[in-house]
Amino acid sequence: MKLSNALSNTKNDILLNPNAGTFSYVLHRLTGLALAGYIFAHIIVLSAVLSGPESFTQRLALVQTGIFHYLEIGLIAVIFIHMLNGLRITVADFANLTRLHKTLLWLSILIFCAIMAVTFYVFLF
Amino acid sequence: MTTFNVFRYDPAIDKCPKMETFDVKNERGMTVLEGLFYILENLDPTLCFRSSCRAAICGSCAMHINGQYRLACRTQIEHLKSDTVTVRPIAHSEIIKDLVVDMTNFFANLEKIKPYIINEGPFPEREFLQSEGERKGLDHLIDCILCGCCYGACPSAGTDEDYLGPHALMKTLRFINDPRDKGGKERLAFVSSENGVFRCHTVFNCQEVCPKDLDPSSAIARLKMKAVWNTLKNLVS
Amino acid sequence: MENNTSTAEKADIPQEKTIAPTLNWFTQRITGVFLAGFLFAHVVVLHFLKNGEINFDRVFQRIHNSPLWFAFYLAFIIMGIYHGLNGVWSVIIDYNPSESARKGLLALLWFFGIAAAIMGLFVLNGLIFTQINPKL
Amino acid sequence: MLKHDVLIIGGGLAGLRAAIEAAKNNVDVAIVSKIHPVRSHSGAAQGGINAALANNENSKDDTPEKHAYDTTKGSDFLADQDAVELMTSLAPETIFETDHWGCPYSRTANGKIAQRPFGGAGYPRTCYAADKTGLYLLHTLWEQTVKHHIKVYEEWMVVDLIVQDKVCYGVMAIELRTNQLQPIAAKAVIFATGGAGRVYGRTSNALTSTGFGMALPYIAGVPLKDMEFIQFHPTAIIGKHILMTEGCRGEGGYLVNNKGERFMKNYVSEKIMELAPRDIVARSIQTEINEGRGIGGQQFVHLDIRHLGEQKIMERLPGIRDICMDFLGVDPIKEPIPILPAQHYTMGGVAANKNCETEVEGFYAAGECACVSVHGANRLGGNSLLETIVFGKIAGKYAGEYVKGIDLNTEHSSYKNFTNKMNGFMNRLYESTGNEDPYRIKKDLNDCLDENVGIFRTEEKMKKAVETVKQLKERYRKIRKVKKTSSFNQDVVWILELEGNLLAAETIAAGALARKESRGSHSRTDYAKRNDAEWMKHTLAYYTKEGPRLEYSPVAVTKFQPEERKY
Repeated sequence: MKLSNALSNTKNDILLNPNAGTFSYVLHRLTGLALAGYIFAHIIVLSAVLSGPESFTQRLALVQTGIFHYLEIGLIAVIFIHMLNGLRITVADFANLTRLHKTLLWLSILIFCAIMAVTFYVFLF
Repeated sequence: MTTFNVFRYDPAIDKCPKMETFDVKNERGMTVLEGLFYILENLDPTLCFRSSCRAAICGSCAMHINGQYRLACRTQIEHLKSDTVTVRPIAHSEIIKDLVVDMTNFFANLEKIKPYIINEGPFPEREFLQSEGERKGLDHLIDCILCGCCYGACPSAGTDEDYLGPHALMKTLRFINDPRDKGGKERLAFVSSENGVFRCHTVFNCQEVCPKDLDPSSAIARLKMKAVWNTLKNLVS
Repeated sequence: MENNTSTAEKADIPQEKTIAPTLNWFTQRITGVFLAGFLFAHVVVLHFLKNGEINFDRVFQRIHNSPLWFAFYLAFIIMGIYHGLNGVWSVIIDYNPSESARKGLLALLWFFGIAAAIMGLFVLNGLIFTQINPKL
Repeated sequence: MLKHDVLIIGGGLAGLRAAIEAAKNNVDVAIVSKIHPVRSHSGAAQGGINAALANNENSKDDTPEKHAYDTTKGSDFLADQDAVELMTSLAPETIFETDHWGCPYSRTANGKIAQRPFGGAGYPRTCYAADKTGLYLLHTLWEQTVKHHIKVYEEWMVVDLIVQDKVCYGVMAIELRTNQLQPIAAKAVIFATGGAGRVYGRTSNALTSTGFGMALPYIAGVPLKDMEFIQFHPTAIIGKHILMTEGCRGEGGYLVNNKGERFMKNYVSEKIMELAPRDIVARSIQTEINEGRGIGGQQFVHLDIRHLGEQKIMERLPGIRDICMDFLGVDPIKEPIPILPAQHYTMGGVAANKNCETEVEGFYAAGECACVSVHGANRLGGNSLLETIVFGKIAGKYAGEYVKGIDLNTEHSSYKNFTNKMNGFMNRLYESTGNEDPYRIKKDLNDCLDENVGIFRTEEKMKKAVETVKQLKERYRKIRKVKKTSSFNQDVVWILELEGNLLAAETIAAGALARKESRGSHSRTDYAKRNDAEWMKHTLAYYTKEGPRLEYSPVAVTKFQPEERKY
């Protein structure tokens, strides 16, 4: 199958199957790719330590102020979306709880909301 | 009156598909399939769709109806709770005409898993004796009518036509679970390959759309675990 | 026309070919579960418990002299990079690239993975064994 | 030119079984089917398949001979007893074979194939796999054809049978995908195209069971036998006419009228009740309705299986429950099912002997489209699946052997003649100047047969039916123009099949009108008694342009002398 066809199929599949499984699948993919990219960014940021503690502290100060401070909330959201969904499908596969996948999804959403509440509290107040 | 938005495409004439609108006189209890026949018989005899048993057992009339893959014969218009019925063909297969798609690949994938009992005998003089427990292991796995809803809804099937698909994987478990079948190892190896169970990303769309309310997701999950233990065992020994 | 042939034909897929997909999937799940634990601890420790600016001292004080934290981050780096790139690989093969594209992409992932791992180890090393901070 | 040794038309149970058997002879076998084999209507069969396996505690002394007796009695002694005996004696081994191929039959406590009681049978003899026996059998046989790499022409529609001087040379077929018409040459052709249920409007049959497969040999000179015997299944859900298996009653379900009374006790003995043969139960239900004891404005009666309990229903009748929930919104665990009789089976069909051979050399027929005459005037539940696999096997065997001594000459004049003839026919369709709507004709035909050749028949109504069908045939000649398309022209398919509908209907109506007695499913109010002296004979309908020419042939009687049919 040509890549363009495959990509357009993916797009159509998302549009034609508007259900919980599709949304969590798409989110899982997107957050996964974002996090894979973030690992590299993170290592590059931290690599400032190689030029000494001062430059490390400076670099970290830079990425913790202004817009970056708020982006970090987003980062935590992305991490937990990927993590909770990953745990959910692992549990479904390993324990054969496929019939409960929606219940598990609601459970994940609940945990996610709790974590985000804490995050907002910590970051904004 | 119900408005039908029907996907129309004749590859020989049309450059690209279009949606065509028909007004269908809706009687109580009318199904989407009957609606399509109403169009064929009264409004446009060139409309194409497959149908046979009209009792949700042959699997001919699977299509995408109002946001989900369903069997047209089993879907009553009033249950859709909408003034419009939008009908599209099953995805991931080449469109032959209108709602009729080429299911060659769907069946080719099924044939790849050797969908028959692998057992060259000797056979007992009468039937095989099978305990109730052994027979229970086949429950639901054998009920698949091969309509193609799950295949159309599966995003993995959309990106790679070599992915076996939920239908073929569920059939595999049916044979692995059958004590009459002697091909268990071979089957497990086959579904552990790149195009097999591990291409499944646990999206649950197959379970969501199955018109017979089967659970291919569960079959795939069970196959995954079997495949993992089998591989680990082979690596250790 | 083939009739009454033995169907106990040899397996179409040799055993070796099944190992990579199976292990890729399995290790992805296992590392995923571990990473979930690590990341949770990491986020809680760095952001939730003691909020405020993260600087060298704070990180250094925690990791220096603690073999446990060292092991924690060592595993974190390796598993994180593996999990991330393995995930990217599974997205790539979903789109069924040609044999040559597949080889190239795989090499690229290995290259980035190893580079990132080395870099990560240097950073970890830097965070622990940089010259002793005079303030301590 | 495409050519094969044995060409099988129809991918249902009989066709698949014939293909598997013919392939054993090391000959080139192919199946032509207008739908994919797993879409065949055999898959809709629910209840089970009869064989004297004696697996049930209550059937310890069951034998194929007793099975043959029940079948013959059920047929109201019109069945050919030699064929019946052949079928019942081959039944056990044929079923064991499907078990070896993996058919997932339900099991008894000691691991054998489970059997349930069915109408008209002296013992619990019907082997079942929940209530989807047909589906599982169909998939099992299809799997075998995959295993044997049998070629399937999928979505090819056979539009004519090439017969010249009483020898069959193959078929003309349209590949629906490309709309191409071409001959397929074959040394032997087996028709396994199923029934003609869609002649009626109120039918449990698939939309594809149009009788076209009976009409083609009929035009080619093979007579249709016993077409007037149409089985009405007692229990089909109202509105959609989808079948509720006889297994519902086999498992212990009740039939109840508006007084809440199990009315079957008024028609048969207390011992049999709901498990009388289908013709009797269907007539009883119709009588209840006619005499004002129906429910819901005298439209239906109730099939009540609530007392079986949820566990038994979910285990043995899950498909029934699904159908009720999907199509009626009724949960049979909690509510009774509204049912009425609907056309279900054509006992008649292409006249074939017990080797499935016909009057045309090299042409065989098996399954519902054939009339080997094992069902006579009324088929017992569970015997149709048995007929398909037993006579499918026999047809495959004899056809496979027959082709060994035959040379296939693809230069034979018949191919050219028939191609020209069929092309001419198609062009007339594409260039027609008429204005008759084919779907209107179909509707009128359905209404006519529902009304006039139903469960209870009278001289007057059947005369009307014969007349109406004649008029409809006239109208069919003036059909509107068909739009030519490059692929999958469904309109053409329906229009061609309408001709099959009409021809099947004319043999049904004519045969029924001529038969002045009541026998099995053919029940006349003006001749209410069976008349063995004059009418214990098969009807043979030969095609003529004006309408069917009826002849009669004797019934083969071996062990069982006709007696009064009492249950």
